[in-house]
Amino acid sequence: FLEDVKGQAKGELQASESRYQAQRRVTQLLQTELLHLYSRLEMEGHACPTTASA
Amino acid sequence: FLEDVKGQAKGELQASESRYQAQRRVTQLLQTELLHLYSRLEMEGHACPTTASA
Amino acid sequence: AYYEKVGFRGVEEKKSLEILLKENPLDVEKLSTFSQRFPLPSMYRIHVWKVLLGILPPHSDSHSLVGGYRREQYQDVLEALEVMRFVHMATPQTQVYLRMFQLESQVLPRRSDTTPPDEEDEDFLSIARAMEEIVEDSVDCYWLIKCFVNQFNNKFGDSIPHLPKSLEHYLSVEEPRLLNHLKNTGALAMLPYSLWFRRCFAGCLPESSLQRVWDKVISGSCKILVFVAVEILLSYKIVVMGTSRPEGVVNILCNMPQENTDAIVTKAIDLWHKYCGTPMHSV
Repeated sequence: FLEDVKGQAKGELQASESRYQAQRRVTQLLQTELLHLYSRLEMEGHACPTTASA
Repeated sequence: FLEDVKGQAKGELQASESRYQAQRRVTQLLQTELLHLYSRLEMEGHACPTTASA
Repeated sequence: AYYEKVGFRGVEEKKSLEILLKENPLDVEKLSTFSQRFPLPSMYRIHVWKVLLGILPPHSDSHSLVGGYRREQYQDVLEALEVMRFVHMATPQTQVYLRMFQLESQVLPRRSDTTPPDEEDEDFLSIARAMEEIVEDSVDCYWLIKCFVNQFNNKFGDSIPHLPKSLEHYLSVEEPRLLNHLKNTGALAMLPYSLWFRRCFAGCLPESSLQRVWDKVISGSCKILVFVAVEILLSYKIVVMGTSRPEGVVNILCNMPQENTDAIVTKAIDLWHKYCGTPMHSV
């Protein structure tokens, strides 16, 4: 029975872990996209100074 | 003793869940920021057609 | 002889704490009682605080696993703030902690929002600056600030508004003349209550004295804050009695000299034990 409880606990922890990992991958993807957009915005900012200063 | 095992598992699971929740908050924030940037890019795209067509 | 007695007591206390810390799982209640009664030896302070604040679970076997989770959570939140340019290389560390705390509590303001930090943020920053002096490791430091602030607000949020009344009460027992002077000059209403009761003396007492007060707060008492305030007033009695302008009184109390604060805290703890009793069970 004890083994049973331990096994269940382990399963729950693993599930939590894998949810975390999935969420983490999403984060990384979003962060990459964000960095990409920032640099695009900056470039456009330089390429289009009239708009920026207007 | 059984309570002991359960208690330990609970402590670990709570810490793991807290890490997951933090990651979720991060994801939400990144999503909001991305949406904001997309709309900004779209607006700037319209405001600066010469750059876009060049 | 006095030194010997104190030294001996210190050794005994340290031994009994070491026995408590060897238990597995840790008995959090006993650890609370211990830190209510005795000062924590500095080599164990941070570890005990982490257990009392739930940063580490009672089971010592889980400490390395959970410690790893805590570290990752810290890094995840920090990384996101860096990517989003909420913080950069030059951001003061306490400001970084504030942003991390706000992100986790879902109250992070927009980056373009340039409103200055509100009173609550300033309280957080004061506590963070003090904790930074006490704790070296930045992961530990962030977690301790976060859990200290959260626990303080959750546990004592409802009691804090009543502490000034409580201060008035104990002052009326200990030194009615001083209380009358404070009342008559209008200084009573202007005392630095938020520095005392919201920042828990962060920025008021030097860290070496402060951490002995925080031992009591973290192990479950906010009443101790009242007695520290009483002892501060008592130790500046003569200057305060000689000042009739309330602003003058506030100025003295907000810019206390950083000496003798250890004695003030020791007296405050004695007074607190006198009025509220010494927690007796076990240890």
